[in-house]
Amino acid sequence: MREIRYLKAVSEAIETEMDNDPSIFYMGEDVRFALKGIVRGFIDKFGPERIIDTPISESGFTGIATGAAMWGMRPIVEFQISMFCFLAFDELVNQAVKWYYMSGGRYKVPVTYIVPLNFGSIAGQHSDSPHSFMVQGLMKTIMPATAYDAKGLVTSAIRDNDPVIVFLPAGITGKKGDVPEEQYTIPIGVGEIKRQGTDITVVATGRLVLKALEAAEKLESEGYSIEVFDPRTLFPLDKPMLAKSVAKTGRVVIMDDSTRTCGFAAEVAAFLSDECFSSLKAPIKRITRADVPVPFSLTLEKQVVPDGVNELIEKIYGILKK
Amino acid sequence: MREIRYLKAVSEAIETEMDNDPSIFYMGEDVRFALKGIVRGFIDKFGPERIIDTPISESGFTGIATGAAMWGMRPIVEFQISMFCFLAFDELVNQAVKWYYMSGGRYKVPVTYIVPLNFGSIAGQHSDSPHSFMVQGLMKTIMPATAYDAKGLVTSAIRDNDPVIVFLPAGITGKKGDVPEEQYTIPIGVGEIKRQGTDITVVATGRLVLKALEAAEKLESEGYSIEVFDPRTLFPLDKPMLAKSVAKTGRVVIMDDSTRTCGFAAEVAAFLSDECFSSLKAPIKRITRADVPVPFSLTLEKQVVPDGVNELIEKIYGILKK
Amino acid sequence: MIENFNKEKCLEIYRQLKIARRFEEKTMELGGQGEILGSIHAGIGMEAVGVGVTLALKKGDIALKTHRAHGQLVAEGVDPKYLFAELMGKENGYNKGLGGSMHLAGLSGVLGVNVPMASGAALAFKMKKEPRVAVGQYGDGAANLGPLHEAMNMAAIWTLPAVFVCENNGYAVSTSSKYSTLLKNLSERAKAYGIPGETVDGMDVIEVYKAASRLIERARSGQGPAILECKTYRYEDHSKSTAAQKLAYRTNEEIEEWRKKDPVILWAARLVKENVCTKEEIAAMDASVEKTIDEGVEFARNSPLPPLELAFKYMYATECQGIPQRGW
Amino acid sequence: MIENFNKEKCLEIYRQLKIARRFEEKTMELGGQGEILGSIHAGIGMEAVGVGVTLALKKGDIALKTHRAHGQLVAEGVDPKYLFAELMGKENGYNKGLGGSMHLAGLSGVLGVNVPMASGAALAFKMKKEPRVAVGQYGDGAANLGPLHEAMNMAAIWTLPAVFVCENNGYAVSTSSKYSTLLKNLSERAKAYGIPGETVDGMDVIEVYKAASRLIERARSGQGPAILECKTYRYEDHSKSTAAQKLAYRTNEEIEEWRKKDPVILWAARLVKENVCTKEEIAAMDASVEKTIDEGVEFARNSPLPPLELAFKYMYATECQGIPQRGW
Ligand SMILES: Cc1ncc(C[n+]2csc(CCOP(=O)(O)OP(=O)(O)O)c2C)c(N)n1
Ligand SMILES: Cc1ncc(C[n+]2csc(CCOP(=O)(O)OP(=O)(O)O)c2C)c(N)n1
Ligand SMILES: [Mg+2]
Ligand SMILES: [Mg+2]
Repeated sequence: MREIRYLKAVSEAIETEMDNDPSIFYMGEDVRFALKGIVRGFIDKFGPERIIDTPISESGFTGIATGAAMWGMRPIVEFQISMFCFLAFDELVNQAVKWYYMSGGRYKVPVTYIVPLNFGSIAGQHSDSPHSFMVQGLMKTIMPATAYDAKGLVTSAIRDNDPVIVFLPAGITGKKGDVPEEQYTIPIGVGEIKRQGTDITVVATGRLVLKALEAAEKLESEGYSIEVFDPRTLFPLDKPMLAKSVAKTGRVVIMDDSTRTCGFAAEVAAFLSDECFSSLKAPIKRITRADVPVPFSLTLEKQVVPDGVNELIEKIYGILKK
Repeated sequence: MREIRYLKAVSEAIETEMDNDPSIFYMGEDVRFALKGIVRGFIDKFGPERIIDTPISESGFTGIATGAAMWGMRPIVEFQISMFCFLAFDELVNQAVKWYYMSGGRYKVPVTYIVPLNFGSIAGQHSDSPHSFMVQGLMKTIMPATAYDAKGLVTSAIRDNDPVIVFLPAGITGKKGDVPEEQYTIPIGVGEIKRQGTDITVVATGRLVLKALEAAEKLESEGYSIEVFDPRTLFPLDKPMLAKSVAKTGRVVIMDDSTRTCGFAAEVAAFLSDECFSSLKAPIKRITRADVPVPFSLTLEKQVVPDGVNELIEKIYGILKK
Repeated sequence: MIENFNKEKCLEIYRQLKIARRFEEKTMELGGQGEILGSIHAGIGMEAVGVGVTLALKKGDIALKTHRAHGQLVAEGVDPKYLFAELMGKENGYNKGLGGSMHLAGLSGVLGVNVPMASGAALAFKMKKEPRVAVGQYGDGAANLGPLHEAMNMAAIWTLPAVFVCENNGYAVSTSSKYSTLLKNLSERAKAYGIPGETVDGMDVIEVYKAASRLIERARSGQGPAILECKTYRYEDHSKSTAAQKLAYRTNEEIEEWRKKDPVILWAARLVKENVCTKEEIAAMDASVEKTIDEGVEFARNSPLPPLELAFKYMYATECQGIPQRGW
Repeated sequence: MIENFNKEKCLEIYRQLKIARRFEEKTMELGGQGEILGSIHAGIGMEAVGVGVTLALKKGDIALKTHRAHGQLVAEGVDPKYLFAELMGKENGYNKGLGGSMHLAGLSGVLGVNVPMASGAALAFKMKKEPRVAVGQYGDGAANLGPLHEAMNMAAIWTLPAVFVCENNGYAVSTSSKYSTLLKNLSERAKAYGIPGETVDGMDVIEVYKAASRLIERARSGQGPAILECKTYRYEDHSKSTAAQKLAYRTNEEIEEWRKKDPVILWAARLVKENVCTKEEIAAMDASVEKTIDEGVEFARNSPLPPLELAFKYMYATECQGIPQRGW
């Protein structure tokens, strides 16, 4: 199969959907020039009617997307920087997520939000990975870890009749992977065991999936068998698949790149400590960001944002070497 | 000791602090007329310079409070309805919480936010209890359950040099309790065992603390000994006190009135399933709101918002009757 | 003839004004009796705005309304029985009992957001090349919200077929609009976006209709959005729940002054005075309105409560395994 | 004498313009070499705005700046060495290495929020009866943000001692301000709040200074806020990271046109032409500026990296048990 970059896979998914459905348009800041690289060349093909530059008005254009969706369009909204979720927070979790319910099924809000994540010496207000806020806000949330998953999940997101937010993890959107030419879908809410193992289940999200696989590889030579579970969709979480894995291994480390307190990893741990309690043979460990903003200095950033490999190996030793 | 209502206790705490510190002012929508009952009569005493009506501009006035705090004032900001946290989300978790850190200690943001909670046939956008978003956002978060705690905690909140958000739970702010006349503080981050017991620890927040006590009372006659832990401060959580309780009981139900996924209860469960794992004798159970907006119809609302007593008794039977 | 309206149309306008009024009065009454729960914001006194806008709409146009627009919904043609059923939390309510007064039929509980929503609808109409216009209504208080400002600017630069109607009733809860803006007319905000802004007497249904028509047709013809400010007044207190507090933010004299301009009474008087119809015809219309209202209430009363599972049914339009989760 | 400035002051203005320019040029240079990490937004070409505002401030006044204001900070008197140290992520950086370019010295990474922040500072000054004024700066792109609109309205109704300076450099990243507003001058937005709005040539330090002084003193005297729009231009691309993409949103001719109005060069030329000082004196000032810059860089280079615990030190001003939590 052909290899393409993760970002290209996202782009392909969007382009094909836009080819097939004239009600889809793409809006955001500086999207004509494809500043974030996602819709490169789209302006020539789809024109400024469907590739819409917005003024710097995050809350307003998120609300406009909601309105357009309620009246028949299927907008895709790009946030230039992740923190803009905060500026549009009401429009996301209090409007878009709630309208179908509050209206008793009268209004649908089929909007897809694309949020590129970033960190690395850009500090406090530019390094957030706000996906756990969206999970708490009950918005369907996906975070693909590979180019293949990205194409299939973004396609599903666009076709979904609810608001779906897509987080593109920092650092891996340039990575290549096998991706079919034809359009395909990966269902929202279905995870994947990215690696089979018997000693411990590592739940990892986004870029940390690759780190978990790397750590697992290293540990294999030491005789440890690590299972890596990638939920792919953070909300809803694929609980059956996770439960099955933990029934087998009995041990869990959860690795997620957002704040620790009330983050995605907390929800996973809470689920397991209730519904999989009898399978558990060891404390559930979390590897997350520290509960501080991301500091600017790289030296300090490494104290706050997990690299993924070393921290995981250490945690696994802590559990398995007892 | 004298008995006063919960809301009066909040009011007293604020009034006394305002008496003693001219840098404190109170702002929000319709506060001159004390629409929410918190600052009744304050306008006569403090005048419109310190009791400031704002236009309907939640994000803007939250930002103004931040600026005023950075330059020496100690604003108290009242949100008329809880959902306004969403409109000011960036100003709260991305600005107010982060400035001290991002500036390397240069700017302090001593703002207190007062958020009255509500539900009961007011539905989707008026019934949220967004405290878990603030906990995830790393803002110091308090939710007093009694008039006594309210006065002491609100006083601490106002004196704290960081932003602190105070949630006033629905339904209990009219309840009376013993409250000293003199000003006193209850430290932020310190919980309280509201009832001693040996069989199970119930972690409950806000109005659900009273429900937990009610359930515990009922169950006592059946021979069950229930410990009720009220964290009082949701962030930071008093982990040592909680751990001690669970070390004794080995069983836990967590009861919190916000969304289930990634809510406060999830964090408590995640903490326990890691650091108190060896104490646990049973799955950790959560009682929370359902993961939907609050429906209007009262019949339906009861399916979504826990009453507290019945759900808890049922969960406790489930755990202890095994 | 008034403004090219024949007798039938004039009477129909009266019916709309009257039923809007009676619907809200009945709602308040039922609220007082505890038959309707939750908060209710009545627009009694402001009917000329909603009805004037409704008259100016063509088929396919939409108006996204404020929290005070129960009456306007009825004037637009929604059968009161479904609205009463909604307000009583019944299964066959307009929103299946899930929304209630503050989220009725797409009215948001968050002030100001229907301006972005209406702009979005207008964008949809424009993209689909449909000759439709979207109206977004908001109060003098909501006028100060940032998202509304952002959306108006976008509507302006994209020449969207939208009209923004400011229902300036002088107050946001207890806060006078004389306090919350330095402007005499909130339509002057239009200058910030380079679009037209007009202010009219919002107690006069014909004035509202004329200005709204003009601006709506302007928008339809591709000339972009505009702001229409209607000066109006609410007789009732802010809401059912605030009324009990008896906040003294305005005087009885002020209320009485405005009552003299009552849009329902004055329209009836005008029709009779200008010999468009007789007093008896007005009375007959009143009776007919009353019947519709009463039937609506009866329908709602007799409607079943929703089944408990409904609480979990309309969360997602595309279902996924495992959600929504229950709380216990 | 130019505008009542004696020779010394005129040369000082030159020093400010020049050091602002050189600081940012050096920052870009060090960024290119990887000695400064992260994104850098240079305001090269826009120095007259920052320096003009700085000149208009009195002791105790504050100016909350944009992401392009490294140079203005230096012009204001912050020693470049602490800023370089910050940008290199060092312990003795201005923000202890925790903020970096985009959150430097109180500049927010979120556009527009310094308008509420400045309004808040102005409110504090007013409440404390201090004769201080707060300036909030923002770009033509940031002008479209709602929170900014909300705050300007509040500053207006509360008559706050604030001045809002719009640095209109024609673009927000690749988006022309001709696209994002229908207005010719963004100062016209002042009409939405009932406050004065003015537009000046933002390439002319004296024009900026004069207008800013007038509006700042107006604000100080209790007459409330105003908007001052400065038409200006950035020579560099939006940021270090976007430059690589070479987005063709503007022409080289346009850049060259604006370069002809270069505020640093023109000021030097004017001083010489009007016999305020000699070319040699300009050259001597250049050398002195260069020395300060070089020393600043050296200082930063020789500064230690922060201790690892610093990452957890400045989270809360009032400490509480158990926070901040580490991530693993
Ligand atoms: C964003 C937001 N802020 C505050 C409220 C609470 N609230 C509901 S109605 C109202 C007053 C609104 O005033 P206005 O916009 O003038 O409309 P009116 O009620 O006068 O019709 C307020 C403050 C809200 N619903 N949404
Ligand atoms: C609220 C917000 N939206 C978007 C951005 C990303 N961003 C940073 S600078 C910039 C352009 C800002 O344009 P303008 O306000 O004109 O200032 P300029 O960069 O031209 O000085 C954008 C879009 C941001 N930092 N904050
Ligand atoms: Mg009003
Ligand atoms: Mg600009």
